[in-house]
Amino acid sequence: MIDKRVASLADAVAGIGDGATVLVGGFGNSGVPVALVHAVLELGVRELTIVTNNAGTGETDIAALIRERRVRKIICSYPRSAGSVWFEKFWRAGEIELELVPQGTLSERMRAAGAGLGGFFTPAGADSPLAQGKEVRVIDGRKHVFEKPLPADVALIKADRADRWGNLVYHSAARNFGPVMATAAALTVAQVRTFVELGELDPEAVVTPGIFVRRVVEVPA
Amino acid sequence: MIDKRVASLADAVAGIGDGATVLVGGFGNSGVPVALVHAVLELGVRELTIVTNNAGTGETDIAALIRERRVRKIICSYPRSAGSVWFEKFWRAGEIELELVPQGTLSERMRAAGAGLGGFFTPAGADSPLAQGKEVRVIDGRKHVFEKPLPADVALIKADRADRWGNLVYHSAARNFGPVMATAAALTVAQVRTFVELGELDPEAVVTPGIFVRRVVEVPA
Amino acid sequence: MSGRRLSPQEMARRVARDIPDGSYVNLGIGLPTLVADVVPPDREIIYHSENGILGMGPAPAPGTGDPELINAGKEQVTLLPGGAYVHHTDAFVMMRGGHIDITVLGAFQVAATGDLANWATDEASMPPAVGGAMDLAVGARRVVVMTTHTTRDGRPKLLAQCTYPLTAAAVVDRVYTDMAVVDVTPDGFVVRELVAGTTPDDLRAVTAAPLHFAPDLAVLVPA
Amino acid sequence: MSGRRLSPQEMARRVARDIPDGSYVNLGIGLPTLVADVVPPDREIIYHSENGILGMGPAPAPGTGDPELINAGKEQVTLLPGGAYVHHTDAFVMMRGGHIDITVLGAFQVAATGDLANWATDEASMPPAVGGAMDLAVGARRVVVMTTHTTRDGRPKLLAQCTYPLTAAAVVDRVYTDMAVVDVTPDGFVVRELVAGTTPDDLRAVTAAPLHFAPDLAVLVPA
Repeated sequence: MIDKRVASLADAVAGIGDGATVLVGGFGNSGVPVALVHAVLELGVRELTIVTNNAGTGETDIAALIRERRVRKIICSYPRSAGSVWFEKFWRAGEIELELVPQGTLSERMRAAGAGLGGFFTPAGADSPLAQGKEVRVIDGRKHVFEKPLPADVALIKADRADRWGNLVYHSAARNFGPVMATAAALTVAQVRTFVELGELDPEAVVTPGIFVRRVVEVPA
Repeated sequence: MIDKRVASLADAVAGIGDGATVLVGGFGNSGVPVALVHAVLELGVRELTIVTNNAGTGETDIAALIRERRVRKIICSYPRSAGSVWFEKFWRAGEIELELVPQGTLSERMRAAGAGLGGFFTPAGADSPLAQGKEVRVIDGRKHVFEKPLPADVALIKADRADRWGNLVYHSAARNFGPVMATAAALTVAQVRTFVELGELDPEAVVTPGIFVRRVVEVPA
Repeated sequence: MSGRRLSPQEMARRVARDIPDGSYVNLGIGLPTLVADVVPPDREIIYHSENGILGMGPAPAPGTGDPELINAGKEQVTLLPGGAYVHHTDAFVMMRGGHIDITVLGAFQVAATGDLANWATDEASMPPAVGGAMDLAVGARRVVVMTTHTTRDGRPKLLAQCTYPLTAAAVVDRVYTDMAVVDVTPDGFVVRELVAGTTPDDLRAVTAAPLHFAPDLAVLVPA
Repeated sequence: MSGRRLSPQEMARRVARDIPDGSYVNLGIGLPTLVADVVPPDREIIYHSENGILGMGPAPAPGTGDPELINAGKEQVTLLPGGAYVHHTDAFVMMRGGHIDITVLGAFQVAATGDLANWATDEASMPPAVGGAMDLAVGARRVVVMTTHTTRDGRPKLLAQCTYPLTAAAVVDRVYTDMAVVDVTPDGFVVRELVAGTTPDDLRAVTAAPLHFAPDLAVLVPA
């Protein structure tokens, strides 16, 4: 029998190791799997590469990981937010590496990894310094830059409901990076507001099919 | 006010011209927009390039278009089915061009067109004769073939319900190529079983947002 | 001495006037978000947000908001009837794939060639941040910029060539400033409208690129 | 004189034995579809269909079917509780992206290198057709082939090199035939099981590639 539900946050993040590449869902404060990120903090792993849209604000979740010196590198589109003080401090000190990626390219690179593609050409950023060192090709008269897949060891995402097969539905704009990150990691873990029985989710409305999810843990809102 | 509903099948296909590239949804007999294809037949346009998974069976829809010599070229993954007699007859006679594309590459090429990408590398078919004449590149130790976007003038798809903004939901496995085709064409037309009021579709469960749809026409099942 | 500058709301109203009924629109963060509040009520506009919202509505009434329903600027918004949630990758399919009719972006610099610089300055003390700007700039059918004509310290933002790192080359169709409406054409900048009281020479004095003036140059009356 | 050949159902039962509980499985059209009916009932297997079904169930009871709910072979199927519909592109993300644990495919030819030919013969009178075979062959974590050991007219299907156009190179992990279970290894074909009554020489006589026999070669007893 398939049962992807785990009983604790510790079980949810078990096995994540030093040096892992970890995708973390969320856009601003919407859809961030805060409890999972804190469980990774508890786990004590180091030298992480974090892939996420923003670089954390205040003292919680990604900002806490950075503050506690667990993050070697961050791959993101928009690290500069009000309150992203820990990232900025370490970045200025040269103690955290930043790979800046246009937001659409960030999600598309994760999609390519999840979809088994070897890379793609996008016009986004082709005229910018972010294309430096990358292959640039004119296709149909327009400059495109070649971007590689971005696979990961782990994805930590937040959804609304899950069943024991790991099927997920989300809540409003908290959906954001969850569906694509789920496809791109070897180990996808979702924190959800509530578990439901198998068959309760409308098969026409499942957003992330369980095939992309390894573990689900309940974290009531 | 936005209202994408049209009153007749003739209105739904108005403006499609000779030589158009037309995406036609469906897999086998599931999800085929039969009424729209017949409306295109009525329209009398010629020299069409049809992009679809199968090459039509029996005497209806795509088979009828082929029989009436409206199709110059077909781009598909699986033209050989029980009953695909018209396609086979014209193909043997050299009167219809066939571009054979692996099924995943077919949908991915349409996605690339809809997503504004310049093309992608896929391992599918890289070792096969279908890669002949295409760029083959070893990425991470594996052969990949470069595939280009497949944009179209028109997409004809079948959905279950639509509102006046053109939001669509589908019915079971009839969903198949509809969502990706909707993104890849300049003019996307959906035949739906029924219209619903704006706001009746669950915003968490809309499969094709109206931004990808230009016209919807009601064709009760 | 030129005429007075438009207020942000006046600029927003001018931009809104050009957005046709039925458009799919993405508003950049900052000044452009003001446009949503001033579109004439007889027009039905569908707003897109890069984080996965199509059919975005105004800010919620106090105390009624959904904290996870936010726009690209991380402010709470609502969803209109007919709206839909999509995931990030699909939101960017819309942006990069030519499905957004109009995007209104802010800018640090716009060149007479249509080059846009709106993501990084030459200030090295702040980490760079790009967000969705590059995808929008290359992908929207029409890219318009809404910006003050000069920086806070009076330097021109409309230039012969951008000096800041580019967001994208040759993408801007029109610039709405607090002094003028300026089209980007194959011949460079063509001024279509000047704010009442501002002369062509006034505008030239704060623009670092050649300016052409449309034969039917109109007066931009603040509304 | 070799032992009798397995029936299709017996082959299917042998394949099914190796599918672990909890697997995501795609069954190719033809022979492989038989596997779904013979998986031991204590295992929960999630079947994927390329046309956008995850959690596919058996054929519907007569008269209860949904005509648009079909599998890759265009036969009516059902959806299990917990199943979900996805669109075609997402169905192929699952296939090509390494998310399917096991795919069971038919074959015209399999080479000792793991090359697979299962989409085109050298017959020029029929139009070529490929479907999802190439995506599955490169994308599933484990690719196994289920096929008769020889063609209808007795020619070997297991070869040193394929003569038909390839579906994909070096992808097949194991071949289940009506005579044997054969692994593809860096050393070529290694026979793991032989049907009762069939000798190594019997198998060599109908195989056009060198065969190694596992030290623990087992007897395949039809079940």
